[in-house]
Amino acid sequence: MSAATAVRATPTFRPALTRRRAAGIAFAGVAVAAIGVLLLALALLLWDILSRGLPWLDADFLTGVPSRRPERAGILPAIVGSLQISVIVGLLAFPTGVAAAVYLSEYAPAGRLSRILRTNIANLSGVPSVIYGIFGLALFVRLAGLGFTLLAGALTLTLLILPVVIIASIEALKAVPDSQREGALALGATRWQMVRRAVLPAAAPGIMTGIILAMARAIGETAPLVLVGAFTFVTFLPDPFQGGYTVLPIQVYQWAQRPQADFQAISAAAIAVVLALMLALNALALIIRARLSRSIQW
Amino acid sequence: MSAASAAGRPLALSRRRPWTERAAEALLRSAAALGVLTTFGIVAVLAVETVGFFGEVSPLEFFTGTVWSASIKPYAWGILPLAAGTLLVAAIALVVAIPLGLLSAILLAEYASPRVRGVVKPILETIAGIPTIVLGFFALYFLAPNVLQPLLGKDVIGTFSALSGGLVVGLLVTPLIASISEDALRAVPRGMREGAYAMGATRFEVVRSVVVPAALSGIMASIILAMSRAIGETMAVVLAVGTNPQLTLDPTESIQTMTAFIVQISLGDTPQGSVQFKALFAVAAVLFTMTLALNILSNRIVARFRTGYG
Amino acid sequence: MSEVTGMGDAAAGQPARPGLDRDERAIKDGVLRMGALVERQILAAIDALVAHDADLAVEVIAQDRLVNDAQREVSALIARTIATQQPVARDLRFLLALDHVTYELERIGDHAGSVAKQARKLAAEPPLKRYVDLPEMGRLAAELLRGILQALVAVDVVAAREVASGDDEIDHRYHAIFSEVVDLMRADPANVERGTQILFAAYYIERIGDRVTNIAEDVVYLVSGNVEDLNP
Amino acid sequence: MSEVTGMGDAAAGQPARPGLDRDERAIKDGVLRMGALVERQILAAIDALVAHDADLAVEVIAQDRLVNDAQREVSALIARTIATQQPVARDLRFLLALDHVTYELERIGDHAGSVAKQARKLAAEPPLKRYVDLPEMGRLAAELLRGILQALVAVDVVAAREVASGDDEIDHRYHAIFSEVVDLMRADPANVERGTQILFAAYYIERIGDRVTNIAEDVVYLVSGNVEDLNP
Amino acid sequence: MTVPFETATDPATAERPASPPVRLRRPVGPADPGPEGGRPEDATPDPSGAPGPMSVDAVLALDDVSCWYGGFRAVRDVSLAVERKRITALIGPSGCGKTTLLRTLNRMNDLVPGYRIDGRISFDGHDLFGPAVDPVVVRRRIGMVFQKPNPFPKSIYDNVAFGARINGYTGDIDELVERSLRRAVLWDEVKDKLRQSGLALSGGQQQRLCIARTIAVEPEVILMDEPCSALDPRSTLQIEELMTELSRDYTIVIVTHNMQQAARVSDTTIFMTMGDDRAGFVVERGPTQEIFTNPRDRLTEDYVSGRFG
Amino acid sequence: MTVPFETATDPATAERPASPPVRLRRPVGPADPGPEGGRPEDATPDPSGAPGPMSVDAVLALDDVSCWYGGFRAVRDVSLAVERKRITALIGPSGCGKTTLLRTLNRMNDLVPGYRIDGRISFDGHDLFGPAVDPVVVRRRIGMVFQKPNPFPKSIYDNVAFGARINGYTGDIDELVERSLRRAVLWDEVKDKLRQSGLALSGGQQQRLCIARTIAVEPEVILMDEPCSALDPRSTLQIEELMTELSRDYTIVIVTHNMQQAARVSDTTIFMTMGDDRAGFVVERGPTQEIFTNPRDRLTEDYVSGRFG
Ligand SMILES: Nc1ncnc2c1ncn2[C@@H]1O[C@H](COP(=O)(O)OP(=O)(O)OP(=O)(O)O)[C@@H](O)[C@H]1O
Ligand SMILES: Nc1ncnc2c1ncn2[C@@H]1O[C@H](COP(=O)(O)OP(=O)(O)OP(=O)(O)O)[C@@H](O)[C@H]1O
Ligand SMILES: [Mg+2]
Ligand SMILES: [Mg+2]
Ligand SMILES: O=P([O-])([O-])[O-]
Repeated sequence: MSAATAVRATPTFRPALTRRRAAGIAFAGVAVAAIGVLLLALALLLWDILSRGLPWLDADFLTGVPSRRPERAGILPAIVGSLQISVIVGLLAFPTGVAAAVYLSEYAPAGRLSRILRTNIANLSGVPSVIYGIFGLALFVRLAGLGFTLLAGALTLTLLILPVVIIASIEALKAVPDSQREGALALGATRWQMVRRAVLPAAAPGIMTGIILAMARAIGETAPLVLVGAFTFVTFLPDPFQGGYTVLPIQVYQWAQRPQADFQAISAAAIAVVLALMLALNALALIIRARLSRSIQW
Repeated sequence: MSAASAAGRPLALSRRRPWTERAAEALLRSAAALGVLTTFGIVAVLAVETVGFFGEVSPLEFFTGTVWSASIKPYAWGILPLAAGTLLVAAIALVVAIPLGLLSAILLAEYASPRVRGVVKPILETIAGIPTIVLGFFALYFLAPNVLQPLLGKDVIGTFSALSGGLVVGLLVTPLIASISEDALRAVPRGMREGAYAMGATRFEVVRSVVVPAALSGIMASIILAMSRAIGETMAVVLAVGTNPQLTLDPTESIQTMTAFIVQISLGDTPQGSVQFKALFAVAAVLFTMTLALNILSNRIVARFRTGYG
Repeated sequence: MSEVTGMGDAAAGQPARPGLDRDERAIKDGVLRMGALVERQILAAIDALVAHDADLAVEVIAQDRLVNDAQREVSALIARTIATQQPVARDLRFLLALDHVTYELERIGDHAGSVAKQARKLAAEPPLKRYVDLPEMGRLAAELLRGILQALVAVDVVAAREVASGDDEIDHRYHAIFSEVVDLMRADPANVERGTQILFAAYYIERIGDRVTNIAEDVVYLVSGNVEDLNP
Repeated sequence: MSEVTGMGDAAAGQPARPGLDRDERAIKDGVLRMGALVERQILAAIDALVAHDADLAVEVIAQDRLVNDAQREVSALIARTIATQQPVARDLRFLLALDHVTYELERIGDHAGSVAKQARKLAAEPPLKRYVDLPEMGRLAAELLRGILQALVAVDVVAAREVASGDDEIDHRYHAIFSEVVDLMRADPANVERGTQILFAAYYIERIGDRVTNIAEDVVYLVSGNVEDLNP
Repeated sequence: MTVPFETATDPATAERPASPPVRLRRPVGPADPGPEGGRPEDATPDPSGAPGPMSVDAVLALDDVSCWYGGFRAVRDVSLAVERKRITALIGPSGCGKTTLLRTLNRMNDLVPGYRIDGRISFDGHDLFGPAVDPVVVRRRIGMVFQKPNPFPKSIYDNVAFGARINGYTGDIDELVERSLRRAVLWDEVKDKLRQSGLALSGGQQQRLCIARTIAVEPEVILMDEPCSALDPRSTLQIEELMTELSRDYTIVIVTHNMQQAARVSDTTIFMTMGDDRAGFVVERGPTQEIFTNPRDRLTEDYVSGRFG
Repeated sequence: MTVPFETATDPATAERPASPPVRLRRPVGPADPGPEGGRPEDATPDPSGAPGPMSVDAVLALDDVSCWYGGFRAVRDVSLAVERKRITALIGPSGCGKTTLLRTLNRMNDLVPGYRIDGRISFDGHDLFGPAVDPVVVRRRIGMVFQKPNPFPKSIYDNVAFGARINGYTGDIDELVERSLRRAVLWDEVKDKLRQSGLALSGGQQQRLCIARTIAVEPEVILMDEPCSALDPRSTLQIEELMTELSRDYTIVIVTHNMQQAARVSDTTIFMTMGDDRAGFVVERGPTQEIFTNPRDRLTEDYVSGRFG
């Protein structure tokens, strides 16, 4: 320490605050610019879509059926198809997804098996959607013999979003502190009672949000449905079990590929409808999250 | 009850496990099994057809050939042009998305007031929710004609280009990076920031020297996930990049990605059992392998990041 | 702040601390019981002296053990309370003051025993003179003791000071006895032994008065945290 | 467990608690200083008695205030330490024992003062006889005091018991003086007053021995937590 | 008074006449369904330095219990008795296995993979780990209060009613809720807002709510793991008073780092520490007053004195 | 001597000769370091019941300080002095504004939106909230240790070097790291693993690392907000010893719920409580020994006695 004392007089702090502050301001400027670019891109996108599509967006368009003439074309079958698909997907994915999540996070004995199961789910969620399309094509359309039906499409999308639902639900279940589980068990609850009465209610907001966002995603999916046959020119309302159906994004795609400007415009109008649907679902999710989680502040 | 036990009656502590318990567990377990079945199904489907494909096309040609021609004879099955196209689009996307996403994340997590964050964050999440077909539309009918061509000249860049596809895919995955990174940044305990402030650090220093390093693994994971997502992205590129598989690194060229090829094939009435149909699966298998590898990597990183601090 | 406040008693306006309050009450009761015992000892010793009752004297001497036992018990209770309840400030002053009081009471008990020892020696002999001042001193001492203990548990500084001033009366009588007895001893060598014994007995009672003053000082300490000499 | 263990001293094998250790050391030092003061008072009082030195006697009487001050100071330090360090078990026993010791020392100081008061009265008179036993008793008492304080700070039970047994010697001499002086008083009424004064002086010194025994009991309590009567 | 839980045959555990006393290591005679009579090791002094066999009215009696997390022994050779309707405090340095031991007593640690115990624990004379014993039933009869207050994100009412509902309480739940809240000295503070979320209460109130919730299922024993460590001094004192109050009807075992708390609140204190193998063991068990004024063991003395070495 | 921390040009703050004593309510005059004669308000008793003006070597002097979160006044009319190279403890019931007051002293609460103060705080005679004062500089000279140990997720070495690096330390950083770790009595435990993550240490070690990190930038004052509440008794005692050790060179202000801790470790204790408007105020400031043996105010007496009412 004596050597240290010798040099002790010299060292000093030179905070150089002006320089440090300037660096900070520069960084903040760049960051604001970045977000500005993003917001600008979004604004341009919306402006472009709306300016093209809005003039075409009227009651006839919403209630009409596709036509070879843009001014007479409508998207009712696509809207109905999208809604049917998202409802079926929701109905199938919700119980299965939550059940799987509950098993994985509350029941599966901690160990290799459960780790493999979880990793597997995580990886499934990252598999590109076309691959699900291919799988759906092979499994539902061909092997199960469902053909190019809306049901086959819905089942394919269910598989697609199931990992998303499971992961969201697991996250929601994980967010419930262990102390809640122990609290229930310490009162003499069985495991199922604990899950049913303590864990699931506490995780409900997160699970609900996850499901709704997954349904929104299902509405926007295009590629897998291309593979399982939703590309028919559909002028009737789809029956889930009979062939021939379309959905909004597919309709968008179909029109967007036409060289005529008018078709591009009604494509934009259809996009506006899809976006509106998605925004509505997103808003619903936000509201549920805010509502339900207000009472739960660990 | 212990009075009872003292009198010699059976143990009051014992009870049979109710059947509801066992039934519930069995149901839940079968739901969880579905995930595994899906994976096996995918792998099986891809494997079977891919093996069939390699019965007709040599793997050597598939993996090293530099020409891909699936619909125009002479057929050529070299996947490199598709793979290169895919990677080119992904690279462009990341070049855009990493800075935009990270800066947005930092701005939202560290600088924005709760009110600003409350407004901006849902907007960014909206971008993430935009159907990809819409972004393809945007690339094809706005970005290319109204931005890129005026900027670079019509002779340099056409309607279809890797660049316009890459840019919208970048726009698509930016919220992914922003969102996961922001979560990672915000997961850094407040105490850590205050610790740095208390030593006389400026806000920028707190962010740069403490918060970002602490969240680094989460940030890395988000980037890898974004990359995987960009590689697997389909509809945006189907519309934006064209149908011209070629081995090039020039972003202004029209190209084709693996996903775009898959969609293209499935749109035409390709008979089951044809080489084209099997090629679909072979390409899908490559795509699946690439994204799987990236996902596993990302999950590894996330898992490590979880155990960091309490 | 009022100088009159009960201690160890939630009713007295202080917020309760049940565990500590319970212990403080037990200690207070212990001190009071001990005080009563000592008071009886003083009176009995005086009785034995005046009545030349050797048996009573022997009993008082034997009973001193009870006083010692009581002292140990209360003192141990105080130590336990300090160890387990970790009192501070007023509570701690209360306990430490009461601890001191038990020592004083034990000393007073000793003095009563010492009086009894003289009484036992004197019992067989004829009285030197009629005892007037001595029993009076004893009664006075017992009274002061009772008074000071009341002041203590009521934490009443005013009363404590008043009781302490009663010590002057004892001192006064002590000096009277002293010169009277010395005169008697000078007058007749046969008186010397008995006179010495009476002198000592009186001295012990006088000491009891001093002890009472000390307890009064404890009361003052308890309330104010200050130590004050009431017997300057 | 060894009976010989230093207290308030990290070196003694107990893990340190610096704050408390520091306070305990200060208290121990305070007690030792107070003990030394009291020892000087005893010796000075005896000197004044033997040398018929009224001035010295007056000085001893005046100095008793210093003893009282020291007692208050150490006692307050103990209270502060209990309040701020919240000691338990051995540490608490140590502090409570030392608190008691300060009271005992204060009493011994009182006794020394009382001896000095008798010395002041006797100074003007011719000596009743040559003092042999009395100064010897005083020296012995001072020695016992020094010894017991050493045993105390070393927490040495064996030494404490040994010192306590020295009290018998004091008692023995006290009884010798007592009968001798009573005889002198019987022999000549002129001796009565001086005799009484010498008797009281001897009595006070005898009491010092008792107090030392009490301190020895504190040492036993300190080590074992048990109260034992060493002066049965 | 019959308000039986379906799973329990005896209605009012708290009020029943004292059951036959269980003597540590000396089970009550042959008529009793308990274990066999005096075993040879009864005579040998306990190697852990813990108090030898003693005869108390023990609700829980541990006999040579060791606790293992896989291959790691966290607690070794603990033998002790937990006295009925008394507060027993478990103190000791961090990591000495207090929590482990506590969570063994209501079989909460069954949930930890790889956890197991050696030795025998008897609860009211029955083997707590017997093959036919359902841990769910055990946990109803031996309740637990945790370090961090953990009310459910439900209304105050539902928090208290939770246990009654899952255990099929057939009585008047309103009445049970009120009674339990009163016992937990919380009724007056919440009686006007029973429908409010339990999470909206202050920390101390939350902890009392958790206690109310626990006593609503009428357990015999309440285990508490540092129940006040997340609370301020005032709430701490309230909980301590409540514990004293509850100990008239319940047996309480509390783990605490706060030695003053153990001193203030408990009747019996158990001091644990750990050896070089990091296995915790019991050093001394005794009346709290003795442990804090005159413990037998030097280790205990140093620890309670805050002399941690 | 001019040490305007607006620019903080003075290198070795800790070692410089004692700066002129600051007397509470008597701001140091421009020319002279000494106080001018008695002003009228010196005589009037302090309305908050806090000790009136006193003349001590005060590093920090608060004059009629109130703290506001938006429209809510969390602390009202606090006037007090923090003595140089002493340990000052702030105690009081939950929510009385201890943390608020503490975080005001190094302008940490500037980070809270809507926070502001009334009154004047002077630090070494300078107005802490003066317009030219940069809070970043203030925080280097008034360090802070938090309730939950918060080492950076960096190596032990980098944790300690952090402050030196950002503040442009010109000396040998290795030497500074060693010196700081030694002062924090952590060196021996970590000297072989300086490159390991600071998060790999135990709670108590982490807290000492945070202290080392704080003293590495050579502050004059160290603020601590319940630095031991997350630690076990043993680590707590280590930190307390360390504080005593550090108080030879640093001024320490500690907020604690643990009254025994305040009693054990501090020289001066400040007792705060809050009124019906929930605004905290200072009841009494005095030598710790007096506060715990014979406080002047009945409120203080009840509080330190654990009689919370
Ligand atoms: N789930 C677990 N798996 C493996 N080891 C564990 C587990 N829980 C605790 N341990 C180990 O068991 C030992 C005892 O832990 P326990 O939590 O019972 O100690 P404790 O006395 O309660 O400590 P503290 O006072 O810090 O709460 C420790 O060494 C700990 O590391
Ligand atoms: N960021 C904030 N915004 C608004 N009010 C606040 C904020 N922080 C604290 N308060 C309020 O200020 C008052 C004082 O809080 P503070 O945290 O200073 O109290 P404390 O004495 O430190 O309490 P504790 O002992 O519980 O830590 C409380 O009423 C609290 O609700
Ligand atoms: Mg524990
Ligand atoms: Mg606080
Ligand atoms: O020792 P005394 O009681 O006589 O003072």
